[in-house]
Amino acid sequence: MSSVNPLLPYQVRLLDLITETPDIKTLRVAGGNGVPFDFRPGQCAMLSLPPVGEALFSITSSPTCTDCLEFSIKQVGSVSSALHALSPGSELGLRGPYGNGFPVEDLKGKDLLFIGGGIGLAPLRSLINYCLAHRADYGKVDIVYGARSPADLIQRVEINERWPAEPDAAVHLTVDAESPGWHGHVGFVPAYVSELAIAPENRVAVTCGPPVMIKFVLKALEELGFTPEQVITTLEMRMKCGVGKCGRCNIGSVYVCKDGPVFTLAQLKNLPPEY
Amino acid sequence: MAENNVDYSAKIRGVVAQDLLSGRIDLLLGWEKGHYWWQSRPLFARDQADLERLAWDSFCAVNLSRYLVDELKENKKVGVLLKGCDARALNRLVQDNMVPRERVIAYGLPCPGMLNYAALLEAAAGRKPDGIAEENGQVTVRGGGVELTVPRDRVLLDKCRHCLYPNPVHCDQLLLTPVGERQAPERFSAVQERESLSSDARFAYWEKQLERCLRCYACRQACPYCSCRECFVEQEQPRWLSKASQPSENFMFHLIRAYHGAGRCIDCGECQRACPVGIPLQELNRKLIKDINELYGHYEAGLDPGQEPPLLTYRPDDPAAFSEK
Amino acid sequence: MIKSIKKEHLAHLWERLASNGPLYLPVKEGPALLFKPWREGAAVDLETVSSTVSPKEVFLPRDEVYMQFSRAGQKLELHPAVQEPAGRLIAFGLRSCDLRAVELLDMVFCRKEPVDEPYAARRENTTLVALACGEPDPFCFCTAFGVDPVNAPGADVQAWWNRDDLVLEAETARGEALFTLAGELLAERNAVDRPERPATTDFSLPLEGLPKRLKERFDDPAWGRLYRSCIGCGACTYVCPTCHCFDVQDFGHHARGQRFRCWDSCMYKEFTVMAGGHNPRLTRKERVRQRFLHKLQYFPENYGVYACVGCGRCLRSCPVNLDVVQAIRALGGETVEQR
Amino acid sequence: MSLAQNRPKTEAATAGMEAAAQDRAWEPLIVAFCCNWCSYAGGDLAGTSRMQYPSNIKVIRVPCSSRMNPLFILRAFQRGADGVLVAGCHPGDCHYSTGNYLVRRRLSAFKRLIEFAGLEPERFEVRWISSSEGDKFSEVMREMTAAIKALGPNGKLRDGRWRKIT
Amino acid sequence: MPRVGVFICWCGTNIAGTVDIETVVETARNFPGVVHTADYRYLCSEIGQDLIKEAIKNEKLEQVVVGTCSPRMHESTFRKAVAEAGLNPFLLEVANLREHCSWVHQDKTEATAKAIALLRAAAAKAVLNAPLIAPRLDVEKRALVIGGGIAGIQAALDIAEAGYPVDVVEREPSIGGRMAQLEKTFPTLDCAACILTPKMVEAAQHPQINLLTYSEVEEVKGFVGQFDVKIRQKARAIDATKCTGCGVCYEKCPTKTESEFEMGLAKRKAIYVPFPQAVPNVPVIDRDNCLYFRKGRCRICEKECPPQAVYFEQQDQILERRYGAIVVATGFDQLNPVEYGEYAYGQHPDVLTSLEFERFFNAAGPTGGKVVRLSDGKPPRNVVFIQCVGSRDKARGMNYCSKICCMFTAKQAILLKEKVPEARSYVFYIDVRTAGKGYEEFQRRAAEQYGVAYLRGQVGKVFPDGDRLTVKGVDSLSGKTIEIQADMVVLAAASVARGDAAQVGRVIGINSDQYHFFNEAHPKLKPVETHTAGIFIAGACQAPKDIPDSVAQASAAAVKAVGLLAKEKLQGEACTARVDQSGCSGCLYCEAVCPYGAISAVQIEEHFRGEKLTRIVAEVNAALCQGCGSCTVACRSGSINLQGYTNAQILAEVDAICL
Repeated sequence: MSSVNPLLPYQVRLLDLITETPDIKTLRVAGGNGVPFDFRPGQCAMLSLPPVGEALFSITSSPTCTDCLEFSIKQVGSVSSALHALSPGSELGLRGPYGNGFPVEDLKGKDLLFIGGGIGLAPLRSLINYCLAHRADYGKVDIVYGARSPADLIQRVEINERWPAEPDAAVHLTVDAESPGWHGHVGFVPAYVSELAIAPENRVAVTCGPPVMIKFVLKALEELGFTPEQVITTLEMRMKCGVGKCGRCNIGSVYVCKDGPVFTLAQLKNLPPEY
Repeated sequence: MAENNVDYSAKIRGVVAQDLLSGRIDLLLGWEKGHYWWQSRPLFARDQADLERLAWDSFCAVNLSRYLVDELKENKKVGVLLKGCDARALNRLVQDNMVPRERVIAYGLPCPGMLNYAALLEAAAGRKPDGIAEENGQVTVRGGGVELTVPRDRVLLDKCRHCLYPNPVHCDQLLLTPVGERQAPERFSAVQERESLSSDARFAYWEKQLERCLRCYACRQACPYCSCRECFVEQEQPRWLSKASQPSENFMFHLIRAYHGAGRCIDCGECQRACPVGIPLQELNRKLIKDINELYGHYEAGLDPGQEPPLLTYRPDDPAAFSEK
Repeated sequence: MIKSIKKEHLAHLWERLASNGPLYLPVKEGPALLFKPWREGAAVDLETVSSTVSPKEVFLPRDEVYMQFSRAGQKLELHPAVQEPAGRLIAFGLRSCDLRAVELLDMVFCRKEPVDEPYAARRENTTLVALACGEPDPFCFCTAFGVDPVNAPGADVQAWWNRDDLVLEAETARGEALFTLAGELLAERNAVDRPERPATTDFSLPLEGLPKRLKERFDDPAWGRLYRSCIGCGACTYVCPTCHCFDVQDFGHHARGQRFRCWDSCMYKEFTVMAGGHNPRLTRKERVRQRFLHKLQYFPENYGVYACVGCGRCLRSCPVNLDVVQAIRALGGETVEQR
Repeated sequence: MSLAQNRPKTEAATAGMEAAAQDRAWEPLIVAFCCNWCSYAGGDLAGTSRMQYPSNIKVIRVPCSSRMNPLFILRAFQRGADGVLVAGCHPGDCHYSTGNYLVRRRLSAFKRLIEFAGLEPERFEVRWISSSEGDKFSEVMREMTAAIKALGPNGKLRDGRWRKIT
Repeated sequence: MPRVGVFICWCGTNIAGTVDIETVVETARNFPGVVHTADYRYLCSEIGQDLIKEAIKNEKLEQVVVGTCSPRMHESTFRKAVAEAGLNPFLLEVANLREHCSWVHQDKTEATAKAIALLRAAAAKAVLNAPLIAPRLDVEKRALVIGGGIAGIQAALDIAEAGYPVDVVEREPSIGGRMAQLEKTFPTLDCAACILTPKMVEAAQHPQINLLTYSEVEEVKGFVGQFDVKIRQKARAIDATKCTGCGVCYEKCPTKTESEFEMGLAKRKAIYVPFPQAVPNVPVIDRDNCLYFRKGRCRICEKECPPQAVYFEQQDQILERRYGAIVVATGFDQLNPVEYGEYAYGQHPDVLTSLEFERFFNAAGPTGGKVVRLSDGKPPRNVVFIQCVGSRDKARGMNYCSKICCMFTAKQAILLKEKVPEARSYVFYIDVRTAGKGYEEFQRRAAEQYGVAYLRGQVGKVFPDGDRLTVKGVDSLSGKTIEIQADMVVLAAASVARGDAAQVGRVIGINSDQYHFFNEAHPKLKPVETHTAGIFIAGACQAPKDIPDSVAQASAAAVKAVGLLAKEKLQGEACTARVDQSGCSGCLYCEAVCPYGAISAVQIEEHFRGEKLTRIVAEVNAALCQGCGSCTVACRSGSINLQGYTNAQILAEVDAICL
């Protein structure tokens, strides 16, 4: 038996470290020859920083971006803190990709509604840029994105300039509360979604954000007439192995690390509410 | 009296039933029979039907006090059956502000000491016992058509062998007549035996014992003094020790756990009873009890929640275990 | 091929078998019976049925280092931990339930992609000697899960007692290799009948259609009663032959260190806590339910077989006697136990 | 990673010898935790008075001996210290008035405990050294080093993995 | 990893001489997080500090490590420098490469290796440093002076003059202290009373000074700026507001007892003022000797007192006051030479200590100013002065020099000559030490003009022989044994700390040296400060001192106190304990061990499964916390941590040292 240990990471370099918000940074990493593996939007990878440890993060760059992988990471635990403290040029460990990713094939020809909150834009961004890169394959693209405050919005350039500039694409930004210098929409994401009342016909909604937001977004979408099959979300769980063996991230008999993190609402309804 | 039998269960049931049904308590913590005659497991009784299962026999070793911490989150008032050691455990938890005493009704059960299945097996000399009978300090083990009678003291759980307080040191209601003070053999004998060894021999002994530690933390989870919300073992920042089953890590865990019980351990022996691989953990705790008593005056944790634990206070003329020259 | 050896000569056999690699067998350590590499003077115990801790640690060690790292400035080096050649490994005296458990672990670590290399390597490298059970322990209920106490499929050698003889039958080439290694210590022997299949405790468990019933009863209040006595230790998971949850940790300092994986338990509250603090299995209730459902519903759904082998270790070791049988009885029957 | 390594081995029994073998000119490592106000100052005075003592002692400064968590002591032994010293103000002279009274109880209990676990008494010491006792400071350091040298390397409570990565 | 800068100081050759700076710097480059290293001849110098400041700016350093002398020496210097460069001052770690390394080791390789270890530990700790802000504390604008001797009086006057109220606590019925017992003072020979009394009066009359005589400090709590002090005002049994100081009471009092002021050489009454010039001039009833207090009858003083000031029922009063600063000036005792049997002290009435002898010259003294032998009342012819009794005496563990004896002996020899012209003085000495303005000249006068015979050597024994004393000694110059028939022997007994100095120090919260003299914070640079912020020392309680030194030190202490009182707010301790509420189980063991009562319980609300639960957790009052960290050990879950010395930091140091 000479197969390699699937838990073994390999070193990659941190090309750049972009500060998005006070507690979110985007890491740009690459191996010897650019992106070290093929992946689908929505997939994740394990970043290692010994002796601190490793943690799983969703890849926020699109497969169409070939010079590096991007991870937008919020500083919450020891690993993310250590990653934030890295300086460009430092090496770190990487393994992956993990998870099912978004069903990019099934989405072809469909109009898309992306609903993100805070750091939740990270996995969506991969898919958004993928779809925009294959513009012909996909219909209208609406992006609803919100955060606590303007300062907490990530990927400013894309949400403010690039995406709105794309054909048939609209970006709807909102922040939770009034804030000086903010002239855009104010209010929680779910409310905004209802407000925008985007029609469900031939549309798939893809959402990601804090659990509370998701909860109400799903409600909003249901009211707008989206069927569970039309709603896709991605989940987050504590993971160690990433390959469905360590026993942490299961919801019922499903392992988020390999069977997820992307689920349709229909699938979720079949799972115990342990997430 | 030195044994338990069904009458007592009935008697206890009678008393607590009133309180439970009258709503004086929302929940009663007691024991019920497990799969086997030698297993009595915790019972969480809310109504008469639950109480039907209540059992008090010589296998009710589990200390129920620790459940109070969580149960009081969901219940206003909880009744709990307490043996001698359990009563001191309750004091421990009260003193550590883990349990609001006023929301607990403590029913005292004088305890003749609980029996040890392994010891009974030995007593049965190879035969598979299918039950016991108790009378005047004797236990008769029935098995394979034969009956063997042994003195009760010989088949006690380790934790009960040196029990100093078989009768609850406090309770709201004493349900049975106190048991006579069992003459407790020197509880420090094992410690002294160990002390008489050379450093290397002692280390070899503990290395052998701790080597088999699984780090399942049953000792900690069963312990009335381990009431931390987050044990140092699990902390990430800083990481005091890893999950590796390295000998030194096992030492670290058990020495510090014992030390955290210094002046606090009520010597109930639940740690040792809970340990699936039978590490003589009580020895570590008793070593500390013995030394602190020698150095700083006699103190029994769990007797009086009002009394300051010895490591939280001092006398200017205290002796030291090191040279003060 | 069938051979045998007199009880009193076993010590020689151990010495011989241990000569070209670790020989794991049940050894008495204090009151516990553990699978450990044989050492001079080890108190081997082939009488007691089922060791305190299952032999899974032969293949899934309590902790194993699999990566080394070193860092100089910004440069980071990651490489697999060097394997010391362990020689051929022998696991002697596993019971039928243990064998079944190994098979279950294989499903997870070898038969499902990606293959877990450290586990697979160790499995590949190990000769398994199964020992038929005589008088079963009162905790044993393996027959409920269709395990045959005297016949262990998957073993390289099946052994059983015949009065004071230990009889061994080689089932595979590996088994025969073991015979060769034992050489003259094993006496030729013509076929001996396998021992009678003994009766284990019959809890008459409603296993038929259990997974489906449990799935429907995920939210049943019975879980709210069952979990209460759980004190949240990991004893059940660590003695269990099929529990295989693990954690990954680093040890070392900025410049050098190692990464290892080690046993972990779904009973621990930290097990599923996320960096942000959110915990999908917040209380003991969710954790107890997770453990039993994993054995009785999730594993069957994924692998088509129960992840319990009826070894009875949790019945023996749980400090508060909360075990898989309790769970099956409380929630698995035609109707749910009302208390 | 090896099978052998995964078995808890009687590390201590052999570690000492190993260490000694590895380095013929073995020198003990002694970690001394000194309270800022008395013992650390005593160390300073030893310095200003040029009172020589072996360089085996490495001092860690703590505000008060009552800051000494036994976990720090075990950590030092885990990481390969051959001896650990805690030094504080004389009882009664504590800068924080009562700290060292508590320490006397805490560390007396702890010292007895680790000795019970098999550590040689000489390997863990507590001493009271005032800011005016530079001579005592250097004396204690000399004595302790001598005692540990006599004992040889410590393997007990030591984490075998640490040496491998240092 | 924060960006760390490491700076190594040569300290001239102090460090560089024993530590291979180059190697250390080289190694430090590879410490985690280190992005900049530098070394300099004198890092504490202006240029050295600029070196650090510039590096902080240019290299964007986030943490600074210096390898220098002891942090107790220059930590504050470098904290300031770091702050000036815009970093939080607590983002600095000091590795003690001098006192703890280069000065105590000789082997360069060893010292270098250790320097690296210490530096590695400091760096490991530094990366975990967090910015800290010291709380700002109020200052109670009142000072307490303990001891009413010349030092205490001077300190009180200086503080009062600066405009701050001062309480002076004196345990005796009158202020004045030792100086009041002296007849004349060297080297000017002006009369002690003449210069002391005016000061006593000035103190008594100063609007800002409040004299608490016959009082003692019982408890000192709190901390710099806010010391809460309990003072016991012992009952005089006299109503001071009524007493006119006429003195009728003690004239009439029938009971006599030994006078402390006169060293037991004279008697005083049971109701008394210790000496005529006493301030305040209010008598005290000595309850141990007063007939009324002993037997319940007499009350003569009460009857005789014109203003009816006698007040037997008077009780001790406990005064509780808050002070911003405390000056300790509790003075000294003279050694009782009785255990020095060879000098026959206590065996013969004409063997005296110099302080006893001093009283002979005083007109109000036991002999009314006549120098005579107590044995027969005749003036002495030969008087032998024996120096260094209990000083510079290794054998008896009294190593120090009492400093003032050489001078007061010369003084007393001169005074003797003036009182008893025919008397001859012999002085046995080890060395004559006359460092001080005009001291040498004074001593020479004694020897040359007053014919005092200085004999270099030690006295072996003094034999009472008949009504005289035979003094046997060795002249260490000639080596000859000398024998002198003396009429009087005066012992220059050592100046020692007050008998209860250790106890007093404990109450006040300052520590003392092996002779129980109070410790200054630094022998050179902080001579009047103690290790306890806000408490200063003056006079002979710190070490033997003559009057000018005591007065000078008193003024110095006063300035320190004033400087403190003048502050609007004080910087509190920045390294304080902090509670992580999520981990705190509310057992409050931390509260039990906190010496400052800085920890208390608070109730917090938590959401559990949508339900609101309340629970108790510990809370630290940063203003009270002094940062000892005792609580962190009482906390088993490590939920209370000490900023600046966190668990993580100390572990990091241990790991680093063990690398």
